Amino acid sequence: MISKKVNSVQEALSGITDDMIIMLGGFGLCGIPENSINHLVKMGVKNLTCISNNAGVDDFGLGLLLQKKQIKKMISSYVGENEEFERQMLSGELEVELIPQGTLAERCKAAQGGFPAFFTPAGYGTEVADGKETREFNGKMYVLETAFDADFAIVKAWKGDEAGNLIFRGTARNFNPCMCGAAKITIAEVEEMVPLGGLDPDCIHIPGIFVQRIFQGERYEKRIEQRTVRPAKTAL
Amino acid sequence: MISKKVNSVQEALSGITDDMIIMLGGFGLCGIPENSINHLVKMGVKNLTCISNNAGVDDFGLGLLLQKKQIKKMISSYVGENEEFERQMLSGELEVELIPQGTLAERCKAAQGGFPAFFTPAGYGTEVADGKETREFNGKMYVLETAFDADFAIVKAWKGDEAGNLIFRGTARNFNPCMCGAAKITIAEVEEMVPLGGLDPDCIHIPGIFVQRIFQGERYEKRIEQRTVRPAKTAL
Amino acid sequence: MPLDKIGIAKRIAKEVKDGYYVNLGIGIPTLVANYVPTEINVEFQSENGILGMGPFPFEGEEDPDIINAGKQTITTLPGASFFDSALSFSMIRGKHVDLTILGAMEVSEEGDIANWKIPGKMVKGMGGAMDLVASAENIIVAMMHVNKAGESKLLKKCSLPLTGVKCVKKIVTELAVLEITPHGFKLLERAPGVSVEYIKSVTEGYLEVEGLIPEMEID
Amino acid sequence: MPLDKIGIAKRIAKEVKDGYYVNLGIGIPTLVANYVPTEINVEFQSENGILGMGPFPFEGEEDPDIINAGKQTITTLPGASFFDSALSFSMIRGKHVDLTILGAMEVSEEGDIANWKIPGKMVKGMGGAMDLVASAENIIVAMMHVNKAGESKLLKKCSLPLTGVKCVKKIVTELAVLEITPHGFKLLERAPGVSVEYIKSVTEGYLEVEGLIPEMEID
Repeated sequence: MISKKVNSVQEALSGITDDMIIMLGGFGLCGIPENSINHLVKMGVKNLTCISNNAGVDDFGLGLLLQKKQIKKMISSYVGENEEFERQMLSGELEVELIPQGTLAERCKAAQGGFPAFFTPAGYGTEVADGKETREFNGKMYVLETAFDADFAIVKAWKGDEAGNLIFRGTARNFNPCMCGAAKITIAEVEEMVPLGGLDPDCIHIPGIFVQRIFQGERYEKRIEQRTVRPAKTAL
Repeated sequence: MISKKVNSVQEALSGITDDMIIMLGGFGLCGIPENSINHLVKMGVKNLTCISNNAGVDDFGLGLLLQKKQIKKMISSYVGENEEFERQMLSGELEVELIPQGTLAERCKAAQGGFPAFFTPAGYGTEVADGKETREFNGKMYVLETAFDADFAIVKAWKGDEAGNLIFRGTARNFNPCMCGAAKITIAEVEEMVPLGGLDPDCIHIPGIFVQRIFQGERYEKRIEQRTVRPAKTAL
Repeated sequence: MPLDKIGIAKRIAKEVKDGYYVNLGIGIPTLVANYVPTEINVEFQSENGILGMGPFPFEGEEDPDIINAGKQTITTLPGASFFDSALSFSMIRGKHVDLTILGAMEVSEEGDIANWKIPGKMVKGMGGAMDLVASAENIIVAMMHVNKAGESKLLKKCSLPLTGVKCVKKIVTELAVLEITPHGFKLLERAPGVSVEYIKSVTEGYLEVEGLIPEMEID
Repeated sequence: MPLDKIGIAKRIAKEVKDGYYVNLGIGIPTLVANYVPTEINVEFQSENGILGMGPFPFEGEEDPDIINAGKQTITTLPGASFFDSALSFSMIRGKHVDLTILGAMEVSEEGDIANWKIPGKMVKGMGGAMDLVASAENIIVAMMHVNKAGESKLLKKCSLPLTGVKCVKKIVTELAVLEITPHGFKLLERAPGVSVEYIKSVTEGYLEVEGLIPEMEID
């Protein structure tokens, strides 16, 4: 077994420097690598290009990096719910590239799987297709999209082992598995490190081969963006 | 919940007729839809085009359909270990299209996911690329491959529920998940139907949306092709 | 009388057929789930990675790891499954989702839709909308017939940047149910008490009116 | 004396470095697993969908659902995982597998490889070989230096249909260890007692010999 375990977020994130392209898992605030993001703030690395479906909120997630102006460019599908983001974007301080969500996921998968490019229907006839090759297959039009090329992928899983095997929980899965192995180095932070053999080989979502470093996050806030509930059940 | 459960292999395979294109899961004899193959023999449908990584052995798996000359064309990556296959191929009775294994898997995934085509490095510079578009990306050459277009996909899973959710076991997983939803109709045979809610939503390999019909196979032989063992452990 | 948002949701709920997998956009579409008759078997997919979505959780049972694409806490029903974003969009792109219901800023008589960007304003992004409209065979748009300035949002051509081309099948507004045909918007139903003439007056694109147009039945 | 198959496997085992993920082809490559020193941490991937392969099962413990790409019954080690064929080839195509060891019928001095088809004979298929050779950055070929007729299999150009182009990095035969360089085959080591002259005589492609060529160390 090849051990990927590192003992701290410091060690996990070593090698990340200014101007790099970083993929980060998560959908909204769900399944984001909280501990790594907090540490990127501490490291103070600048001019980052972040590939992430969303950009966090003002005081959580990628919003923390935005506040410190560490991000040069965001590549996302949806960036609402963030005032500082809006300010930086409108003032031109922040570059933003918006990509259809399915295309974002697949450009990660393409990088993970060694496909340089694929045709997708998403965005045909819209400004997303501007400057891209389009082609008809069986009477329908498609756009050629290419694999991402990132330096680091930082993902968050529920459980992991030292072989780098990962299991995700609920919709905190989202983009995380797609980003594993989609960058030169993949860092996974997990809520719980389990002993080797503690994960059922049939239930592993991401085999360790896609992960270079794994560590247990110190603390998870797991903030909820939209708390929607029904009235509590009452005893009969 | 939308129920996909049918009560017999007859009902499950209804609608399969001569000249159709059928995908079948399995690697060697591991994870093949045994009950469905046996029933295809009984149905006597002819001139089938079968997309399957392998072609079974003489007296098991797809070899049974070959014996009855029900297959017009095989699309596979490896077809050894089958004398009747060899005879039909050399005599010209059987058409054979050989495809790199990873390309075979991905042409299924492309069909499943609505991608008409993708670039892959496999086969560049070989006869597999003859007549296909090739293109350079970042200094390396790739071949354009297209999604399959099949009438039925028949897969074999370990456990399933009436919503069509599937879980596979060990390396019997192989091509099965890739073929789910990759044809107009997907039929899943399972070793065990479990009650709704009996599968952990985090551990489902294939969500029911990719499956149109599911049934519990009557009997599984699960023949081993190469029985390789170490001497038995002996008591101390 | 024009419908309110709940009225629109109720009318769209009638389009949901037994056995459908349905993806609901944010806003009015989300409300549709509440009005699908219980005898109709339907499963809701949310593109962030869940199939078999249930209602909101009981207070105190919210799970931050279980949300929908609107980032709302939700629950799962028996038979539900979780999956990653790539497989989620394979469901969508691969036409495994039977019905997509989403909002729009503008729709053209050819079925083009614009719902993600207003030039000069803060753009939040298209999210999954471009994948959904480029793939779904059955797209129903829930929208207001006119904007706040009283101008038609059912146009000959969209003025805003497009989300997708020639993809919308049906539109339900506070005034009418319309279908996109090769000729343009075909009026199918009108809101109770709303005249065909009025609908015509607030529809900039070509409006096809054939015979008597029935009132919508809601409830 | 030329090596036997086990000798070739033992020599190739020395190429396996700590931390490698390795894919082994059928035949001699499969034997390599037996000779990797235990202090070297390595995981074996088989393209039918397993990472972390262990030895053959004890008699009576064979599981028909757990096989390798050679269709042999195998076991798993702690930390193993199963996955589908698409993800398996994403590992291969995406260069996550560090070392691929496979057999060949012919290799050219440019690193082309032919190992799947002999025209006029029954063709069994390329299996995963074309994906492996098109992707892997580190490909070692285990092969016999000459065919049964005594003809060289290390050629200027392959005569058989190709499996992949310019991909082979290293070759271990019963006679020699060779590297593919821009100039051709570079002789690195020779089998114990086998002369450089002899190797030259059975190598049709350009053979680069620089300085003294050491004998292979095995065991």
